[in-house]
Formats: sequence, structure tokens, C-alpha cells
Amino acid sequence: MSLETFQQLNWSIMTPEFIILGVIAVLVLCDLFMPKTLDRKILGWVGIAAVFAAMAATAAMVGGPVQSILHDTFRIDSFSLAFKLLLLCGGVLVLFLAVSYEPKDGVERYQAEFYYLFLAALLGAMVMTSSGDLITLYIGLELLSITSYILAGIRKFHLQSNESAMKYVINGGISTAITLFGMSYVYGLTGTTNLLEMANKLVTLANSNHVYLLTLAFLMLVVGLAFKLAAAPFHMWAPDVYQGAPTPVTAFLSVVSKIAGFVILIRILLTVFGFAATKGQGSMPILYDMQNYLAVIAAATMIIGNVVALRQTDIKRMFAYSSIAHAGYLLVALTSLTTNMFDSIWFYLLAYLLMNLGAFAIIQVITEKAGGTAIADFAGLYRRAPVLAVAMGILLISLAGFPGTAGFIGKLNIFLGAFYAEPAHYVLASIMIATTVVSYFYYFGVMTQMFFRPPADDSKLNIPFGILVVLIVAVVGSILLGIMPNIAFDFMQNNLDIIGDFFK
Amino acid sequence: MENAWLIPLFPLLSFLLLLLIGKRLREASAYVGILLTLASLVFSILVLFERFSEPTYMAKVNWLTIGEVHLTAGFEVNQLNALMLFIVSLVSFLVHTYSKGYMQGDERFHVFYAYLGLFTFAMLGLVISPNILQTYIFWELVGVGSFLLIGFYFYKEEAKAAAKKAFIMTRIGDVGLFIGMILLFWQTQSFEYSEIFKAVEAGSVSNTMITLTAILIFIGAIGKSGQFPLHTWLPDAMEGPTPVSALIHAATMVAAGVYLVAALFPLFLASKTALLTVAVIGGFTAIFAASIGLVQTDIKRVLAYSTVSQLGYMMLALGCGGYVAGVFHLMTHAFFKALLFLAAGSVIHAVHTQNIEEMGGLWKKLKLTAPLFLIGTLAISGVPGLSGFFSKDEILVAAWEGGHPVLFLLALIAAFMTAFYMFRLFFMVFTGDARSEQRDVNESPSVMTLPMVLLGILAVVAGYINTPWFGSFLGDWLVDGNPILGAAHIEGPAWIMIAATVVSLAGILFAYFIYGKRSIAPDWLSGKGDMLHTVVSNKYYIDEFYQMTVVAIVTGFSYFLRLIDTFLVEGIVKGVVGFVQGLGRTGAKMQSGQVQTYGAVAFLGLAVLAVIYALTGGYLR
Amino acid sequence: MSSVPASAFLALALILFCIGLYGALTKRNTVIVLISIELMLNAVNINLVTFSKYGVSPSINGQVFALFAMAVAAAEAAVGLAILMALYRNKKTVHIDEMNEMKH
Amino acid sequence: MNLQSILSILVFSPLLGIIVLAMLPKTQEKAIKAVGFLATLPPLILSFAVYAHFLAGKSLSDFSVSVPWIQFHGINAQEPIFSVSYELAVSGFQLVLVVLTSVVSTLAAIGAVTFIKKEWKGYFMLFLLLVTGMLGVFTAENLILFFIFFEVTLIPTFFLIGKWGYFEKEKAAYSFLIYNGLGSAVLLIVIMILFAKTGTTNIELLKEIVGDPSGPLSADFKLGLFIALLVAFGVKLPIFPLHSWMLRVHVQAPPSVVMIHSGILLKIGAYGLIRFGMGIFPNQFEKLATLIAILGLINLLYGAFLAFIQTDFKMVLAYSSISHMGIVLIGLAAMNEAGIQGAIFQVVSHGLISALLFFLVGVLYERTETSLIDNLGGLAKGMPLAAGFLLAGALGSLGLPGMSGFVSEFMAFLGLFKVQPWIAAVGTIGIIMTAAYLLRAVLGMTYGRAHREFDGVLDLRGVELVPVVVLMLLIVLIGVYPSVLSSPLQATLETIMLGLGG
Repeated sequence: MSLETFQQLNWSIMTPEFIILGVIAVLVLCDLFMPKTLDRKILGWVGIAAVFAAMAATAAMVGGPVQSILHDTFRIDSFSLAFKLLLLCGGVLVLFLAVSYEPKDGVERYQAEFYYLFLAALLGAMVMTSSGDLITLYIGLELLSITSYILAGIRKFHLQSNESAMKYVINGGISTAITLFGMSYVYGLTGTTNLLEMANKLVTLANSNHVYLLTLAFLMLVVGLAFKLAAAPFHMWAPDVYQGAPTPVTAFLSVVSKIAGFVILIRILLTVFGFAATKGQGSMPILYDMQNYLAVIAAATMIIGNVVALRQTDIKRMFAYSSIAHAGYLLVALTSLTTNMFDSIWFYLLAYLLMNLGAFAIIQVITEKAGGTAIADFAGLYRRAPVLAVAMGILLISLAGFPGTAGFIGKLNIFLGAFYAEPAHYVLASIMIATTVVSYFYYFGVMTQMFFRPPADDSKLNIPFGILVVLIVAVVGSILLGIMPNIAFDFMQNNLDIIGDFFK
Repeated sequence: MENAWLIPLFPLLSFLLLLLIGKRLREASAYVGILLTLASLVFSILVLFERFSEPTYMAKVNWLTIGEVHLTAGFEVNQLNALMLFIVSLVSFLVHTYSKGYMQGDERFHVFYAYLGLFTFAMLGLVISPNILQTYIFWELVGVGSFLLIGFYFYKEEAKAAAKKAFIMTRIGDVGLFIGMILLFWQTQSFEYSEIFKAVEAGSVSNTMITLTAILIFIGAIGKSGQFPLHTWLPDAMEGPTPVSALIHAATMVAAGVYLVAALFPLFLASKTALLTVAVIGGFTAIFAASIGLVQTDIKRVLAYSTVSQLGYMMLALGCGGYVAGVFHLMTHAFFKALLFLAAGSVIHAVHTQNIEEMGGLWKKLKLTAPLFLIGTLAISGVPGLSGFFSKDEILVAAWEGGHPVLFLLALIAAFMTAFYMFRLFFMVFTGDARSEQRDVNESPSVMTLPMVLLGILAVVAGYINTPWFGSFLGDWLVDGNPILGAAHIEGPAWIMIAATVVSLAGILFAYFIYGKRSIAPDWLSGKGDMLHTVVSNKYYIDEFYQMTVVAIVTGFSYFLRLIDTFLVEGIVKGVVGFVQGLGRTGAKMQSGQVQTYGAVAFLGLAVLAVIYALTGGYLR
Repeated sequence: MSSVPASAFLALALILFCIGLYGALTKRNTVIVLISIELMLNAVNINLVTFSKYGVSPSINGQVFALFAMAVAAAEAAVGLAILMALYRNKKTVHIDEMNEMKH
Repeated sequence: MNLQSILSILVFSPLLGIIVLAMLPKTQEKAIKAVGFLATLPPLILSFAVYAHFLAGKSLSDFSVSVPWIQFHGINAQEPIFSVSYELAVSGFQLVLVVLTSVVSTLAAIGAVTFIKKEWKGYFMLFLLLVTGMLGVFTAENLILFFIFFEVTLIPTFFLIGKWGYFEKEKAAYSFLIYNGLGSAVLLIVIMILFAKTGTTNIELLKEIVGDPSGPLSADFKLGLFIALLVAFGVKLPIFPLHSWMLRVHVQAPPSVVMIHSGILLKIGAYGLIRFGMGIFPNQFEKLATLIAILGLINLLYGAFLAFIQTDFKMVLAYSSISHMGIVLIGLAAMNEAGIQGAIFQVVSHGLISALLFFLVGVLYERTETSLIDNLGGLAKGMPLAAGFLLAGALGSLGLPGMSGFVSEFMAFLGLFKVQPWIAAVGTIGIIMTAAYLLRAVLGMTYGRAHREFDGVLDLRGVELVPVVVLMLLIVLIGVYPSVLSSPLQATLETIMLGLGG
């Protein structure tokens, strides 16, 4: 490739990534050369501005045609735009949390690292959404993972933080290995790493040995990527890591990282296995053949997440299990494989992003003040800070999936898909509904603490600006999308033709 | 007659007025009640006289629509209704008046009058109803009025228990009526009496159904009229103020059962079995209650058992086909039993006890009450010339001519017993010496005695409207236009009348010798059969029997259900919750904090999925 | 050269992977665990390179992929060791089974 | 005013009260109470206006409103395949329940002034949210909207029980939440299956589609859906053995909440069974009629027998509710006009009566700090009015003619005797037992020797008399002149009978 062709490439489609990348570089340099006495918080605001800029750049591409550069390794289609927007939303909110994060033992010394690592992780996730190639997918994934490892352990002198990072690295390493192993088989059977080319080659797959191998690769990929989703059977790291990691990082892991996980899972499963035939051309694709396996994973995830959450006394751990459960719900949507799958996953992730980040904002305030992460620290919150308690109440209600909130519409959409699918997933949807009821127990347990119990101390809580922003966005968003979900649906439907673009 | 519907509304007005402003009116409440019942009485008399010359009047309006069915409410004035209206409003008016004196000084005076108003409203409504549903509605309201009045002295435990018992026992009967009524409806598509009779006559209802519904309805009558085996509430009901006993538990409400059977007489006539049931229950109750009455020592209880017994008489009459006899006795009994109760009230008012063993020698002290009581006693005993004689004679004739010699014999024995215990009562209360210290025994005020005098006159003369000698005016009128109800007057052999007279006189004499002249020791009889006496004076242990069976079974069953509720229902819930929590505990325990376990679980998961695939999808496909 | 069949390389990779996995899941020393993970990643590299030569349709992509994987694996190992260092400073142990501050 | 907007205003006007309350400072107790009460008035006035509109002989469909709301998009971008509209409407049956709801809500708001001792602001905000939910439940014209309002009632009720209740309030609140959560979960499954299979949740459309034998649902499938529906509403009603949550709630919740709960929330179960169970699945209902009759019988007797041995008057009333809901089932199982109308009457009647009784119990508890029958006694002396109304309420409850309870009981049995005479005959034992347990309990508290410690208790006074008198008048009105209730119902009954016949 000559310099000329290099220049002729349509680099503009990578504008959002470049913005983030540039700002990372700037932040690194600033951090190096700024006087030590200067508050690094300003860098956080720069990061936020960068994400907003990236968001604008992404939004500008919405509605455009499918574009790809570098031999289709990087592509812009509706799918990538939709999910990139989600990631950027999540990212900006997490950064808002991060600039307001001031634990007692302090992260001031590496505050700047905090911000650009966040941005780097975000960049990894963004690359994942736009990858059309296994290699770029893998690079994006690892960029996200490795920065997350560091982020989890960023409180260097905090034992739990170290431990959570260590656990994260080891599990992450194993999961990467399993995923890669699966990928290597897929590559071996197609001879290419480009996803669409793979799909083209696998359409006519008929050799039963190859099918067998490919299916094993499918299982390996699913299990390996389950790590990112925190879905069964690769969910067990989540509680420990969530508990130990700094709260903004936990929020990041539970939202951005999870969205990225779904992006890569959908991308690979749909393009590769959605076409890989089982018995020659025109036969049932592997993905449909393996639907029940996905269903089992989804069911196990929902059950484990919700049931074990009942036993928790630590708020972050509880939210870890809750996020496992939500991954299960999302897997139900994925399992149904209906036409509105993208809509429902995207919408649910949006709702989940809002409610979970909002909840973590409050958790951050409470845990910072209390110095611990026990659920009991929420006692009497309604007395101490009624607005905070009511906001948390609304977010919990949304998480539990009560009507009037985005969480409900999201669940409704998933149910609809599960029942609409042919064959309908009655059992899976029923498990989802039943475990949702189980979830009332622990969500309302927090409510009990907040509203019914007397406070341990009556000290007032001050809400930093960043937290306030997140809370307002989260609460207003949750309710707005609960009452007028068509805002989101119409946006999706009018501007993003995911199904049409996905395989172009 | 078009305005007959106003009759029940006056007492209702009285009830509502007294509820709202009674507290301010205090004793003046009595005037509200008396005036309004007087208005009812006047209207009733007018209606009664109008009915002599005019045919039955009926009016109705739509009350409730159920799909295609329109249930109506309305009123009807036929012979029986008109007569009942008169009896009820008369007795009610008299009792209202009497109570002014009797209840003097009670702090809930106005409440008493309000309740009386409610009851009178319900009773008048009951007798004016043109359909069985409306009858049932008022039937229940009457029960409530009775319940409230029995429990008027609510702070007395006995009154509370008696009120409760009265309500529940009658309710048991009511359910019979309820079922019977509904079954009849589905058979005839109507609640109207006239429609029902038409359907029965037309034969569109099967015989079994007629018998079943008739007996079910009769169960309602059993409850209300205190017939065996649902009679136990009536004696206990004497816990209420005495005027109430006179009004409700002698003259009117308890007669509602008889009235109901009379009102539905064509239905009963259509089923031999039902009729026989009525007769047998009536006959048995008559002698059964009379035998208990022999040994009671509470003045009101004696009268109560006497009431039960007399109601049995009426049932017997109806059961034997003696429609006129039954209704006739219903009327005369209303007068003389109300008289007896009011007189007994007067006695109680004077001596402040109800125990006849503590009374005696009151004849001289109660110059007016005593003779009136004697008139009542003579009337109920069936001494010739008084009202009770004529009506009782009719019943005996009806039983004999109806072909029930055994029942006839029972009735005769009951008549003897009645005469005996009534005179026992009379002698013990009014003759001899006072058996306990009695101070300030004074005759009651005239507001109490006047009603008694009026009733006394009626107790004597009421019988003459239907006699074998001077013509059966009442009978002719009652069956006029309804030949199905039977003959206006059944001509019986003369010996029956003689036998009745002999029997009642024998009873009186017997009582005189034991309690009047005391020439026979009172334990002459009771001493002979100690066991029997104990059994009888304990009312055949029926209350105890119910307590041990029905109540025990219900309570036991309830506790059994509670076991189910706590262990089975709750247990399953606890089990499910426990299972989920146990699952959570296991899950949490597996989360050991060992990072390698986590990896192992993930790999294990992969392995399991792969193995399953290998077995089902790969090699085994 | 071509006498060694593709399946042998694949089997080698599989065995290597399993050894790595075994090590990662059983060794007490965290350093060894990290090395075991490297072993697993290397098994993948063998796979990729094998397929790049003997695959259904051989191509250069596999080798490129392997290069990327190696680079990333190195970064991952570096981060892992760095975190281990931080942990060691606080806890004075490298034994993985003692890292159970957070559980249940 | 535009007639179509009336229902929306009716349903959402309490929310205005919430907004006002949110702006009031906590310390302004009087203003808070006043706003809390006043905010219940618009629905009351509007519901009576709608009723007047009906009485004037105009069509209730004037009020129907339907606006596109949510489109769950499908494969074709331009045409949404699954759409949910915002649809409100009232039929006669719904109107009756809306009126009942608004009346009881207003009275419960008055009751709250007496019974609630702390944090009125939070209380009234939740309370008004609950009112909106209930009104929405009865006016929603499609299943999704119904479900949304249904769940909206859950959350405020949870807090109202859990925060303002008695000793075991949290346990009761959780019981409530989980049972009802499960019930609504089952309901949601049914709704979503119907939605997914038929493409609509509009009740009228569903009636057609489900009723069509060649429709997308097989007969067995429909039966399964109906059974699920029965379970879902069985929790709410409640049907034995799904009742234990309701006992706890009735005992532990504050009286003003129990008034709402027992008066209206439980009725949602009956409403759902009639409107959806019978309306959408008439044939399936018919198939299971005997089973439902037996369930009703069990409810009736089970509740009655257990009420007979309770020592706490609140428990008596709680079991009595179970028993009375049995009558609803019995009436429905009759599948004829009389039975169904009886069931609906019972719904309304029990709503009024239980609201009355629980209000009175609340007052008694307020004064004596106990509701144990044995600890009370002779209260008629100290508080004659309360005792009198209690007795009157009990008489209404046991089906005394002249009060609403009788009309409903009568019609329910009238209906059942036609089709299942034996079950009905056994059921009449319940009538006797009802009298027995209610009199035992009420007389135990009000009659008998007065306890000395209650010498100085205050009788009903002032504002407390309002709910009592209003409820009593309504109970008597329905008892004496049932047409006031039955005339709006005729059209609904006809539709249901049409469904059953066809």
C-alpha cells in the first residue's frame, strides 16, 4: 500500500476514535509536564469534552451509508454507530463519576492516569463496535481489557483494589485464551479473519467434522466472551472485582465493558455462526442449531445472578450479581434471535446504562461518606437526603422492571421477542419473569434500608456536580424512556437500519 | 288500599327519626313512636275494613333487573295480609304505649323505641309482601329487629349470648327458606306468590321439587317460629325487655313462621309429605315444649315455652289442612299471649324478679294485673267462652278430621299440660303467701295497664268471629275466592269440643290442687321420676347436645383448617422461599474468593456444554 | 517437511492449552499462573500459524494474527505482573489462594 | 371540556397533588393534609360526572380515547408490527368500579388524617400515586396499559404498608410484594404471549381474535393461558391457597391503607377475572366453571371457618374477605346473568363494607390500642356510635337484606343454584357461618361487660363520622335500590353473555 492510497483512504469515518486517541495523547503529555501541584481534575473535564466531541462526530455519521476502510477491518454501519453512541454515553457518564471520585485514601497522584486509562478503554470498546475483522475485534477487546485491569487496581495501596485487579487479570487471561482458541478454529476453517468473508465461505459448509469443530469453536467463543458480559459460566469474577474496584471503575465494568461484550458477541455470532451451515447450503445455521445452549446459559445467568444477590450485604457485590442477572436478561433477547433483537438489546442496554450508572452514582456518594460498602450504610437515607433516596428508589424500581421506567419497557421488549420467536421460548421467558420477581427481594431490601430504617448518623451528604449530572440524566432518562419509549425506538428505526446494514 | 304501603313506612320513619334526634328527645321519643304506630294502626284498620268489601289489591314496581329477569317490589292486600296488618300494628301500638311506662328511666329509652320502630316496620313489611323474595328480605329484617331488642341490655352477658343465639339459630332456618325460595324461582321463573301458585297448579313443577321446596321453606318457618329442633333460642330470647317479648316473641315475629306456611299454603297442599312434616313437627313441638313448660320457674320462660307449644299447635293445624284453624289461632294467640306477657311484665315491674318461686300472693296487691292475667290464662287454657277455646277447638277438629288421630291425641295432651302449667304459674304468682320479702309492690301506671285491658277484652271476644255457634265469619272471609285453601269451617263431632273442655278443666283442677290448695305436694309427680324431672327441667339437654355436636364440630373443623393454614399453606410458601434462599446460599458459598475456582467453573461450564454437544449434536446425531 | 500432519500441530496446541489451563487453575504461585496463561495464549498462536499453513484455505492472516496475539499477550503479562507487584507490597505474598479478602 | 380528555384527567389528576405536595415543606402539616385530601376530589367529581352522563342516557363510549403510544418495531422499518396505544375507556362495569375507587379513596384520605401519625407528605404522595394506579387499572383499555397501572399500584402499597404499618409491617410489605409480584409475573406472561401471538393487546380486539376458533391460538393453548390468568388474579383476589399474604397485609397495614387495599385493590382480581378471564376466554371459563365454583366454595367456607376461631378482629375481617371473595367466584362460576351480576355486586359491596369495617377497626385500635376480641368488650357503652356502626357494618357483611351484601349474595347464589345446585347448597353453610363468626366477634367487642380501662374512650367524632356515614349510606342505597348499580351493568352483562353464548 503506497502512501497515496494511504492518504486516499476515507479516514474521516474514524474521527471519533481519532478524537479520543488524540486526547489520550494530550492527557498523557499534560500529565507529564504539568506541575505536580496542579489539580488534575481539569484533565477529567478535558476527557469529558473529548467524549462529547466523539459523540457529536459519531452522531453526525448516523443515517449515512455503510463505509469501511483498511480492507474492511474497520467499518461504520448502523450497528456500530448505535452501539458506539451507547458506549460514548456510558463513557461520558462514567467520566462524570470519575471526576467526582474522591476516596479517603486518595487517587490524586495518579488521577490523570485514571482519566486516560478510561479513555483508552473506551477507545478499545469503540474499535470493537466498528471491527469487521477478527484481529481488530481482538485488539479492541484487549485494549479494553488490559486498561480495565489497571483501572481496577488503580488504588495501589488499597488491598481490595489490588486483589480485585489480580483476579480480573487472571480470569481475563483465561477468558482471552479460550476466546482466542475458538477464534483460531474459526480462522482455520475459513482461512480468513474478515467476518463477512468467513460468512460467505461458511454458507456452504457441509463437512460434518468441520461443523463439529466449528460448533466447538462456537462454544469456546461464547464461554470466553461470557467473561466480558459477566454471564454464566464465566461470571464468578464479577462480584469480587466489582467490590474491590473503585466505584467509577465498577460502574464502567458493569456498563461500558458489558456493552462492549455484547457488541463483540453479537458481531461474531451473527456474522459467522448466523451463516455457518450445518448440512450444506440452505440448512439450518449453527447459531439457530445452538439456540438452546444460549438459552441454558441465559437461564443459568439469570438464576445465579438473582438468587445469589439475595444473600449479599455489600452493595457493590449486590450490584455485581444484579449486573450478572441483567446480562442474563440480555442473553434472552439474543437467544430469541428475532427481528427486533437489535432494538430490544440496544434499548435494554440504554436503559440499563442509565439506571445502573445512576445507582452507582449514589453508591459512590454513600460509600465515600461511609467509608465502607455495606448495604446497611444506606439506612435512613431518606432522612438524610430525601432527593437522593427518591432518585435511588426510582432507579431501583427501574432495575426491578416496574412500569413507568425504562427498565420495564426494556423487559417488555425482550419478552415480546422471546414469545414472538419461532419456536417461542416460553420456559426461558418464564424463568426471566420469575427471577425478576426474585430480584424484587434485594432491590427492595435497599429500599427498606433507605426508607424504613433510621439513619446511623444524621450527617448531611453533599452531592458533587458530576454526580448530580449523572443522577439527573439517569433519573430523567429512566422515566422518560419509561413513559415515552418511542423517543428511542423512533431514533433507532428512522436512522439506523441495523439489519439492513449488518451484512453489507 | 292503594295507600297500604304507607303502613310500614310510619314505623320506619319513627326508627329513622329516633336514630337521628332521639338522643335529644329523650323520653319524648315515646310519643314519636306511639303516634306513628297509631297512624299505622289507623291505616291498618281502614285497610282491613276496605278489604271486607273489595277484592285483593296488588301493586309493584321494578326493583332489580338481572338480564332478562325483572324482580319487583310491591305490596299486596289480601285477606291474610290485611288481618296480619291489623294484628301486628295493633299489638305494636299497644306495646309502644305500654313501654312508655315499663322502660321509664332507662338511659337508652330512645334507642329502645327506635328498635321497636325498626321491628314494626319490618314486620309490617313482611306481611304486606306480594312475593317471597320481599318476604325473605323483611323476614331477615324482622330477625335483626328481634336480635337488637333481645340484646338491648347489651352489657348483660346473658343478653349478648341470647341475641347471638337467636340470630344464628333463626339464620339456620333462614337458609332453608333461602334455598327453597331460589329453587322455586328456577322452577317457576318467578318469586311472585301468585305466579308460584299458578305454576304449582298447572303441574309444571315436579312433585319431588314441590316437596323439597316446601320442606325447605318450612325449615325457615321452624327457625322463626321456634319449632323443634330450632326452638332453643326462643326461651333464651326472654333476656330482652318484657314488652319486646310480648311484641316479638309472642304475638308477631314468631308467628311469622306460621304466616309463611299459611301464605304459601297452596304449595304445601300440593305435597302430602310436606304437609305431614309440618303437622308432625308442629304436633311434636306442641307437646314437647309444653312438657318443658311444666317445670320452669321463670315467669317469662314458662310463657316462652308456652309460646313454642302454641306455635306448634298452629303448625299442627296447618299441617292437617286446617288453614282457617291455624290462622285463627294465630290471631287469638297474639292477643292473649301478648296480654300474658304484658301482665307478666307488669308483675316483674312490681316485684323486680322473674322467679315465680319468689312470688306469691300478688292477687291483692296487683288489683288490675291479676284479673287480666287470669283472663289470659283462661284463654290459653281453652276454657269455654274465651277466644282460645274456639281456636283450639278448630285445631283439634282439623287434626281429627284430617285423619291424624295420633296427632290429635298429642294435641289433647298438650292442651292438658298447657292448662296445667299456666295455672301452676297463676297460682304460684298470685295466690298463697309471698315467698320472699317484697317491698313497694305497686300496680303499674295506667299507660301500662290500659293496653292490657284492651288486650284482655280482645282475648275474651276475639274468638266470637269464628265459632261453631254464631257462624264462621273469619273462616268464610279468609277462604273467600280461594277454594283451594280448604273449607271455611270444618264441622267436627261434638265430643271433640267436650273432650277439649274436659281436658283443660282437668289441667286447671290438677294445678289448683297442687299449687292453689296445696293438697297434693308439688313433688308428688316430680318425686316419682327423678331422672325424668331432671331431664325435663334441663330442657332435654338439647342446648348441651348442640354444644357438644354442632358447635364442637364446627370449632374442631375450624382448628383443623387452621392447622392446614399454618402448616400446609404457609409451609409450602416457606418451602419455596427456603429453596430459593438455599440456592442463594449455595451459590454464595461457591463464591469462595479463590480466583482459580472461578476459572475452573468457567472451564467446567465449557466442558459440560461441549460434552452435551458431543453427545447429542456431534456423535449421536 | 510436509510429513508432519496438521493434526499433530493441532494436537500439540491442544495439549499445550490444557497444560496451561491446568497450571492456571492449580498453581499457588501467581507468577506461575501468569506464565500458564501465556502458555495457553501460545497454544493459540501455534493453532493460528498451523492453520495459516495447513488450513482449509491457507492465508497469511493467521500469522499476522499470531503476531498481534503475541504483542498483546506480552502487554497482558506486564500488566499482570505489575498488579502482582502492587499486591505483593500490600499483602506480602504471591500465593493466589491467599487472595480471598472478598468472597461469598 | 373535551369529553375524550376527561378520563385522562380523572386518572392523572392525583398526580397534580403529588407535584404540589413535593413543593410543600415537610413542616406544613395542615397544608399537606389538605392537599392530600383535595387531590382525591377531582377524580371523585369527574367520576360522578361520568355517571351522570350515563344516567342522562348518553353513551359511555364518548369518553373513549385512543392515541398511538409505543411501537415495538419489527423487521419492516416503516410499519411497526407491535404497537401499544394509550387507550382509556369506561363501560358500565368499569364506571361502577371507578366511582367506587374514587369514593373509597377520598374517604381513605379522610381516614388518613386520623390514622397516620407521621410523615404525611410521603404518605400522601404515595397514596395519590396509588389512587392514580387504581383508577388507571379500571379504565385501561388494553392489557399492557392495564398491567402498567396494575404494577403502579404495587409500589406505593409496598411503602404504605412497610412504613406506616404496625409491628410486622416490613414482613407484610414483603409478602405483599412477592405474592403480587408473582401474580403479576404470571399475568405478564399471559399478556405478552397474547401480544406476541395476536399482535394486539386491545381487549376488544383480543376478544375477537381469541374467540375465533381458526385464530392463531389452539384450544389447549387458550386453556393454558386462561389457567395462568386464573392464577394471576387468584393471587390478587385471593383464591385459596394463595391468600396468606393478604392476611398479613390486613393486619399490619395502617387502616386507611387497608380501606383501599381491601376495598379496591383486592377487587382488581375480580375485575381481571371478569373482564379478561370471562371477556377474552369465555369458552375456557365455561370449561372450568365447575372448578371455579369449587374454588369459590372452598374460599367461602375456608374463610368462614377460620374467621370463626380468630382472636384478633382484624384477622376475622381478613378471613372474612377471603370468604366473601368466594362468593364472587361462586357468582362467576354460575355463568349466567344473575351469577355474574351478583359477583360484580359483591365486588362493589364488599369494597364498601370492608372499607367501613376496617375504618372502624382503625378507630377502635386508635382508642384502645388493641384489636383482640378478648381484650375488648362492652364498647357499646363508651362508644355507642362506633359500636352501632360496627354492628351495622357486620350485618351488612353477613348479608342482611336492605344492605348491599344481601343483594350480591342473593344473586350469586341465585345464579349458582341454577347450574350447580349441590355446590350452592353446600355454600349456604357459609351464610350461616358468616353470621356466626361476625356476631361472635362484633358482639364480643361491643356487647357484654365493659372493661374499666376503656371508660374514657372517645366515640366517633367530627371528621371521622364522614367516611362512616357516607359508606353506610352507600351500602344501604345499594341494598334498597340496587338498580343504581345494576343499570350501568346491563350492557356489560349483555356483552359477556354474548361471549358465553357464542
